[in-house]
Amino acid sequence: MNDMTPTKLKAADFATDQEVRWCPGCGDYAILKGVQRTMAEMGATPENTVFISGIGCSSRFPYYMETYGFHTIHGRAPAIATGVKLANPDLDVWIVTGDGDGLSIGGNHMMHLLRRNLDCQVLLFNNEIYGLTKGQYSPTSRVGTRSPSTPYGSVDAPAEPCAFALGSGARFLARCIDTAQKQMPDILKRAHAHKGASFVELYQNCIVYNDDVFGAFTDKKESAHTQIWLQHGEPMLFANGEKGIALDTETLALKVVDVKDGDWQAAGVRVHDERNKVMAGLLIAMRVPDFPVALGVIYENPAPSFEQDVRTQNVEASKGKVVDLEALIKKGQTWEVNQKKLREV
Amino acid sequence: MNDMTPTKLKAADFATDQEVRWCPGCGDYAILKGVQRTMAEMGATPENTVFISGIGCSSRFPYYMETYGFHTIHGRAPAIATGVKLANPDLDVWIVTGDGDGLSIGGNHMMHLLRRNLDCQVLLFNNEIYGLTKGQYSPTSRVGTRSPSTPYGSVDAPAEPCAFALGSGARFLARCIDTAQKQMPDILKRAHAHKGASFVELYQNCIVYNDDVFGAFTDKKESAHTQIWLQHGEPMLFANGEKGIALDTETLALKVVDVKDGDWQAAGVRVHDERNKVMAGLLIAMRVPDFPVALGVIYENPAPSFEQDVRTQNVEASKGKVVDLEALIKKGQTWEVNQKKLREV
Amino acid sequence: MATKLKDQTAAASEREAVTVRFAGDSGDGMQLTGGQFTQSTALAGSDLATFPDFPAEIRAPQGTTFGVSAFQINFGSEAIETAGDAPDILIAMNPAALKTNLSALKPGGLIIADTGEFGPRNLKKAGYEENPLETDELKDYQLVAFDISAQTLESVKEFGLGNKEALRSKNMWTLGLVLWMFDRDRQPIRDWLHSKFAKNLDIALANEAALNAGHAYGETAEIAQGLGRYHVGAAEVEPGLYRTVTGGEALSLGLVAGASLVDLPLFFGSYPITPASPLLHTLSRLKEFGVTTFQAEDEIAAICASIGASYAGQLGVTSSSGPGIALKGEAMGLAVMTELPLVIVNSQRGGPSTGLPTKTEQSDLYQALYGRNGDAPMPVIAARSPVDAFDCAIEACRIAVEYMTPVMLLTDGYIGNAAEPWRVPAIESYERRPATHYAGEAVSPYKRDEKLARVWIKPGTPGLMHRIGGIEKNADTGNIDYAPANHQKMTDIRQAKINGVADTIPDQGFELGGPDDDLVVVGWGSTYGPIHQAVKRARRGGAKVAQVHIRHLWPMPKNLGPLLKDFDRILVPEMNTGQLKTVLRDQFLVDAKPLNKVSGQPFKIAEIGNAIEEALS
Amino acid sequence: MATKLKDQTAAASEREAVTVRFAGDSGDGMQLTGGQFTQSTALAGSDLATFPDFPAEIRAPQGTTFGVSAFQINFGSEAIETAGDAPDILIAMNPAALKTNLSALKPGGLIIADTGEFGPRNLKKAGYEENPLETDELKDYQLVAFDISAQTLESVKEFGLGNKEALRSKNMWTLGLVLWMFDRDRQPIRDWLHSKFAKNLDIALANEAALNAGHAYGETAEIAQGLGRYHVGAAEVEPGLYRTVTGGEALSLGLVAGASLVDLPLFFGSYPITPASPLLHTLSRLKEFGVTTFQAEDEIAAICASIGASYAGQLGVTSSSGPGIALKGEAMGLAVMTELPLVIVNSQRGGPSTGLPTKTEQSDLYQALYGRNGDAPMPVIAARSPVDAFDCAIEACRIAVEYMTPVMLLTDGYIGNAAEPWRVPAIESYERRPATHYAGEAVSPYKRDEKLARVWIKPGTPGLMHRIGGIEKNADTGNIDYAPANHQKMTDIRQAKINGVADTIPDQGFELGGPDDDLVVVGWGSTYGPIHQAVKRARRGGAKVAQVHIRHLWPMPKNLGPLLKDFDRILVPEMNTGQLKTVLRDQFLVDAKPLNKVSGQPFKIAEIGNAIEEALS
Ligand SMILES: Cc1ncc(C[n+]2csc(CCOP(=O)(O)OP(=O)(O)O)c2C)c(N)n1
Ligand SMILES: Cc1ncc(C[n+]2csc(CCOP(=O)(O)OP(=O)(O)O)c2C)c(N)n1
Ligand code: SF4
Ligand code: SF4
Ligand SMILES: [Mg+2]
Ligand SMILES: [Mg+2]
Repeated sequence: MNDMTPTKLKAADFATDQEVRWCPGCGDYAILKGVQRTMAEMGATPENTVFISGIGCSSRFPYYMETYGFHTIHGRAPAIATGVKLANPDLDVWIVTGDGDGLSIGGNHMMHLLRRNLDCQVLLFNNEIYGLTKGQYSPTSRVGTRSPSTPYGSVDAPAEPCAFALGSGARFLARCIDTAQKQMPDILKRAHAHKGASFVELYQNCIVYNDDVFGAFTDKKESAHTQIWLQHGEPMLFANGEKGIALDTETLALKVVDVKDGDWQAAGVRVHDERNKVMAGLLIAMRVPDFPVALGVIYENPAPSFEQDVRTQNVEASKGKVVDLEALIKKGQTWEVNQKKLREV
Repeated sequence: MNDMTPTKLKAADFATDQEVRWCPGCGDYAILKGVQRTMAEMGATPENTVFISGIGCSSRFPYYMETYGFHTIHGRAPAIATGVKLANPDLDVWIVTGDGDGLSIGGNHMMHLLRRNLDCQVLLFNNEIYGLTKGQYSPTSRVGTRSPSTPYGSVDAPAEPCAFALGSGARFLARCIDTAQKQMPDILKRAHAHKGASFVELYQNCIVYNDDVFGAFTDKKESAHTQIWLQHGEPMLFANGEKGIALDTETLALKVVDVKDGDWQAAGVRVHDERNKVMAGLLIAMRVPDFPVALGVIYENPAPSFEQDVRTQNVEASKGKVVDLEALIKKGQTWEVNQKKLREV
Repeated sequence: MATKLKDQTAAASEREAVTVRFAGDSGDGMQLTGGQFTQSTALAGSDLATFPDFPAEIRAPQGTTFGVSAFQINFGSEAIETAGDAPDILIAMNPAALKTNLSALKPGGLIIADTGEFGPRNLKKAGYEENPLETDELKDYQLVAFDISAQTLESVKEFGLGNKEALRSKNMWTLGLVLWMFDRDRQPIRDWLHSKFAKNLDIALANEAALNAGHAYGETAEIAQGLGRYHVGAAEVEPGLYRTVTGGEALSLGLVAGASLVDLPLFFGSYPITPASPLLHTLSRLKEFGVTTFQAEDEIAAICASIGASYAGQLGVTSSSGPGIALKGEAMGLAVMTELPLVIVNSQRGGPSTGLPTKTEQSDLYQALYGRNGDAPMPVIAARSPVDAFDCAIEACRIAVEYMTPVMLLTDGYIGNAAEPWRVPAIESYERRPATHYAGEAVSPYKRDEKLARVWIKPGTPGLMHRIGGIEKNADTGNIDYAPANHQKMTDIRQAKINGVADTIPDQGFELGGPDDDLVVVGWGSTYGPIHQAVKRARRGGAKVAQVHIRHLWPMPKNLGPLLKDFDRILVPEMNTGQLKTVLRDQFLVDAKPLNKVSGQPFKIAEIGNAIEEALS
Repeated sequence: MATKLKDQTAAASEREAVTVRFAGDSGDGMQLTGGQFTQSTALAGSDLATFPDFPAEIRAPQGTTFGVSAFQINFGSEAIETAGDAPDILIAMNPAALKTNLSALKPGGLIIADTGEFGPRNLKKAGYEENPLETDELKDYQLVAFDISAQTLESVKEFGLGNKEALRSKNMWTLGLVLWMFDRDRQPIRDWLHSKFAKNLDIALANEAALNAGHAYGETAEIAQGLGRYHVGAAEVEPGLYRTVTGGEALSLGLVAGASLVDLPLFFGSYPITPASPLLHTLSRLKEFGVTTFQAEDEIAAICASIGASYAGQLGVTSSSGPGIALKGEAMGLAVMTELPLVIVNSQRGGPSTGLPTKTEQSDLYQALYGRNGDAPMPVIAARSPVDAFDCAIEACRIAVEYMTPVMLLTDGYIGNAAEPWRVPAIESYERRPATHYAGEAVSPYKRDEKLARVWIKPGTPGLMHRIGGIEKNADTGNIDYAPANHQKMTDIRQAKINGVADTIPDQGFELGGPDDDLVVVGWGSTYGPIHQAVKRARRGGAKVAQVHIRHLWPMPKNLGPLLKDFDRILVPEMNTGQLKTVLRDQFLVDAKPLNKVSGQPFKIAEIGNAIEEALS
């Protein structure tokens, strides 16, 4: 007998037959794996899923996903995605971009996508470098970054992707690390579940041009002290519960406090509230060594999504109107000419 | 005897002979007046002052300033200004832009200018509309704005210019109203004094396409209750001192409190601290009727400016190097050919 | 009442065609007046063409020369195709309007001036030292000058409006007078006033009163001596239902019709820019026709969103003017490479750079044909007139979908704003060619049909997942492929596909004349009107001159080369420095001679006429 | 040791020219090896040309065909102008390198293969079912296959490196062998190794040991039988000091020299893109020459910042490749309109869209000449070779400043990466023409000199405050002016100014042949080499064929029209679908016939040779 029940897809079913063309050891591999796993776990439908990217190493991503994919031009993925989603809101749209693609040439589209709140997931692979063009510094590179275009070190202050997103009006912010395979699927599922634009910054190691730039907090040995994985409604604890994040309510600055015997309340550790935008802004700014780096879902505050509002308005505005092309072109003051007269030439 | 002492310039000396071509009653006139007055009061040198604008009604501004002026292309004034300032850091660069010019097409350049911290003043004339192109809604237009391109009302959430600037890394934020001639010169002088990029949002009335859109807080009769003019180090009071801004330290939300007998401390009113970025973020978001609108200098936190760092690096990197073009082109492995041989053709 | 009236009969004189120019301050409502007069002219059965000519400023200061807004209409009993070289009648609502428009007036033409506005302040603002109505500066014209302002105030007195408010009806007073001059029915205007001011009856009535008063003023022969009355007969035209349309309206309707004929929802992504914005405005009101409009953050986002919509299965259309089209260049390349349907509308304006935003020009042909990196062929078609924009839009949609390609549709500021009567076509007279989204067996995304168009697979279609992008793809599999032979093959295919569009376009015909003439005048776009009139006149004068007007600028009709090679003399009038000329010489090696005008103004018939004469001498 | 060695003498054979192709995995250091061999060849006095051909991927997975990196060098005792049609010798470091490069090899050519890499895994990755070294697949070639990997490991044993580390020296071993084949001095390479690995003596020594071992392997005749030894004489060249340069280097140096000759600080605003980025990299190291580099947020910002710098009195230069140049179009119009000096460098690559980023093409000529809105004329010049890029850069700077105009300078991926010997010129042999910033009496910003260049007034200059912008300006006052006559006048001036550049450029000459020949081959840019060689060969064979190569593509040399009109047959080889052809036909009405190749690869001499033969038959 023919078994017609759809079999659940595995991570491997989301891989294409294309040879993956990143440098051996590139963090992109891990993210690809994490995304494919997430797809399988979510039970994503390949044909309803579209990956849209710009240009960059990271933007090669769609070629490796057995879904629909569009590898567009540098920086423009958010704009293309907006058209895709407006044309077909049923599609599940994922944008893959880099720190150069999404924040340098594409910063404007990013801001407007976030502001408009298009329902999609933005995965920004931040390796603090231009990988594809061979290692120039990027808008997220730290001051002093030596690169082919800044042989004496970069001087300009870097952009902070999540702060930029927040200022642009983003309503879902999360962070993850390429190698954090355990946490990644949950974060991506949360991003996917969020209606509206979800902005996910993925710290991604470029082994060739910027190796270990996130070492200060990605090093597994130190991670208990350098990473804090936020959970909504849970106290913001790290270092195996021995430290926590508190707030100085006078200066409105965060501080790390020691937690004795698990009594985080006494230490003044705050509970993570995803809805709190002010806290989100503060958490984003935490930097090693003074603080752990904030990871996980930092902020969520849903609102109606752009394509939904557009669709609704289209429907509302059309209500009760006759769709008659013939009548449309005859609109306005018209007159009839009856007798046949030939125009002279 | 010939009097050679330079006479102090008057506001009128900063006006060109060009007829001003804004609609009668446009808020741009007031801003022009305010800027010209500021110039005179600051003792600005016309030849060292450059006004650079994009395209829009507001961007006509340079034509009316008897200084150097460059009316460029839509959205690109920040990029042009960056070149001007890098080429000649001694020039005093003012950027004039609109909500469309500076935040729609030009949002990316704006973010990078702010992030890099180029020493210049950005005057963003926010009229929440595209004036020059006859009234389409802009990225700052509120939801529901009916305009020629949104006959059924706009659906997308507006950008908040100051929040965007803050998220982009701005280190000086101020707000003013076109008609606030009393406060404008001081605010502009503060912007000018700030080393680095100063972002000044000017609420500007477009009498033709968006008349009175800021009426809720610009109406003079209500202004005591709808405006709060911030002063560093002063308690945040308004309504003639009968109300103030306090902070709920649990939710981190601002609230309006009543001040009895001038005892603002008792009411929990906070003192305005320009250095506090978190407070800046909160103040920016205040909206009538629940809050007064925050005006004046909201945030300042100086850091070395981009063009200065670039210049310094140029000088440092050049130190001790021989500037010999001949030697430069002869660099690397060379060899000498002695006998004259003719190449065949 | 002013001086210098020449004795003249007030009886209606028969005219084949008349050109009237309304000119006043931006605030004087000249565009409205012109529009209503146009409507009235159309209803009277004359053929007509209009030329709205307004200032770059939104509202320039009152009384200034740069704040003058003008509206010209040419109408007649013969076929009218231009707004007229020189007005017969100039209505000057203030000194600035007189100053800026006088030079255009026909020698001996009639000036109607409102003395009420010729006070010292306004004279000064317009740069007059003396009042020209009182010197002999206007001695070569007929001048009828009287206090229209006062007349208007008088006529609306009973409504108790403020002075400023009352003077708003000046334009209706003037319109009333002009309607009298041409013996027109006032009723349609009255109806329009009442519908426009439905919520404000007083204003409607005041305007009506002013209209009637102006008309009555004309009838009072004593006062109106010097004002001629004209009779312009109905034009001889095809029977049918008519309306007036501007190019902007016709283009919008054409896009809606074009999308409907290929059976696709229309996605319109745009960013406002003069003179392209009206398309966005019109289409955003037509949601019930399956139209989604998207005002993007810039032109790049606008075209990209449209590409995205096409990728998702709709018909993406984007629209801008020169500077915005320049920004879209890179993304057009993406559409070429990914072979997605897309229509790009360019409403040309004066360039380069910001140039002259409110003036007309056709200087973006180079950009349309050649303005992309790499070998990126793209069909280009151009509308010749407001009415023609409708058919061109339909044609652009057809080609885009049938060949899976971006198509550039050129129009210009003149066509966009100008109005002419339109015999409304029957939609069923257009062929329906519904697009198909492939949903069959697994297939390469670069599988092509006999026209070399690749399959259009919509995301969402089960079993056909695939990846496209701007990097060169293997001709067979659609996977990334940098191999030399493959790139050559794909380049050849892209070129062959676009060249193949010529298979489905009509042969080039002659508008006037034929192969036996001595000279052919070749044009494209909005020069059609003046060229047609000039050639017609020259032919009447016995000249052996033909006219060819090209809609399909790329690829060109297959017979165009042979057709042109028959001529020794080829004249190419263009509102640019000679861009079509380049294409013709390149493609057909014919000695096409340019006739260029780059002043932001349409050609005058006489300018082309003179060039014809010269070419034939 | 593998099979199929043919008996052959190991004595050095004299060759006029030899082409060697090093091919291996991206990680195998082929570009470095090629570069050092180039240096050695230059020092030996041969003329040479190179063609680095690397993958689009940063580091493709080891062993794959798309991860193959190749470096080709052609050198000889006669003038060498191409990297050679087909290699005489192919060094294949792994199966993928053999697979992808074999078809290019000359019939009977020599293959040197590292058997150590021909294991089952690598064979599979390259798509070989059987080991080609062991079948008769290579029977038409000479094959020398042995375990270079093992030999290398052996040679560096004493340094105690890890296996992976040790194998890194494979390329030096191979280089040693090739140096032996051509009887080259190893000392310069040793010096280079020690300076490169100054901080890591062990690595330097290991590499040196591998180099020596490879050389010694050659000398061991027994083992190296089948390996020919070649002697390639020194080329006959002008006396002088020589170095090798790539086009990228020469262009950077030329910009520095160009700015210096006009006495201006250089401002370089750019955004990284392949293959344009090396300019940014090189210039950012030359700060002591008054160079400011600015990596902008995108190409639009890059050109705008450069325009800003020019406005402020420096020499603004911006640089990109096709897609980035497309984005700059609007801002170029601004530079045209405001008449500011600016150099725009386009390092062309395969298009359209993202296309083939690492491959070469010359398909952006249309874009350079025509890719802007409005009538926006701009000088365009193109470099023909790596060395020529130096002079072209100087020329671009001169024109920009002398005529107050943006200038487009075209180069391409091939020129940028290829190297050739350069007789280093004396800077004083170039004319200095210092720019002047006007600082005199009050003056209109549109006051022009006899060349129609407007005054350049730097902000900061007292008493000369003025406003410029992208809107049309009055020809006399510089104030905004939309008047028709003024726009016509300014359009005419802009055109006349750029046409006038032709007054200061040299007449077009013949590279080979002259007016009496039957055919002229006309080229531009990097096709110079293959065209020159092909024409030379054809002439040797008695063909009456001349060569013309155009540097100044706009405006063109004044005598070019008459020169071309002398010919009945004109052949235009281009790495595009026929873009220069369009210009020649348009401008001169000559029947220029295109010869097009759009494969991402330079022309082969033979391809042009065949076309010449055909054209003459
Ligand atoms: C218009 C345009 N400009 C520039 C480029 C060159 N380019 C390709 S990717 C890239 C930056 C890549 O950086 P990022 O987005 O951080 O991606 P990564 O490679 O680091 O993943 C650049 C500058 C291009 N392809 N197109
Ligand atoms: C590339 C380009 N796109 C579009 C335009 C048309 N345009 C000119 S100004 C403007 C928006 C103006 O809005 P804003 O910046 O808010 O200025 P305002 O007129 O309101 O002062 C637009 C869309 C243009 N000139 N150039
Ligand atoms: S260059 Fe960096 S980011 Fe790009 S593939 Fe290689 S390791 Fe990854
Ligand atoms: S349109 Fe609005 S913003 Fe523009 S000049 Fe008029 S009133 Fe001012
Ligand atoms: Mg990156
Ligand atoms: Mg605005």
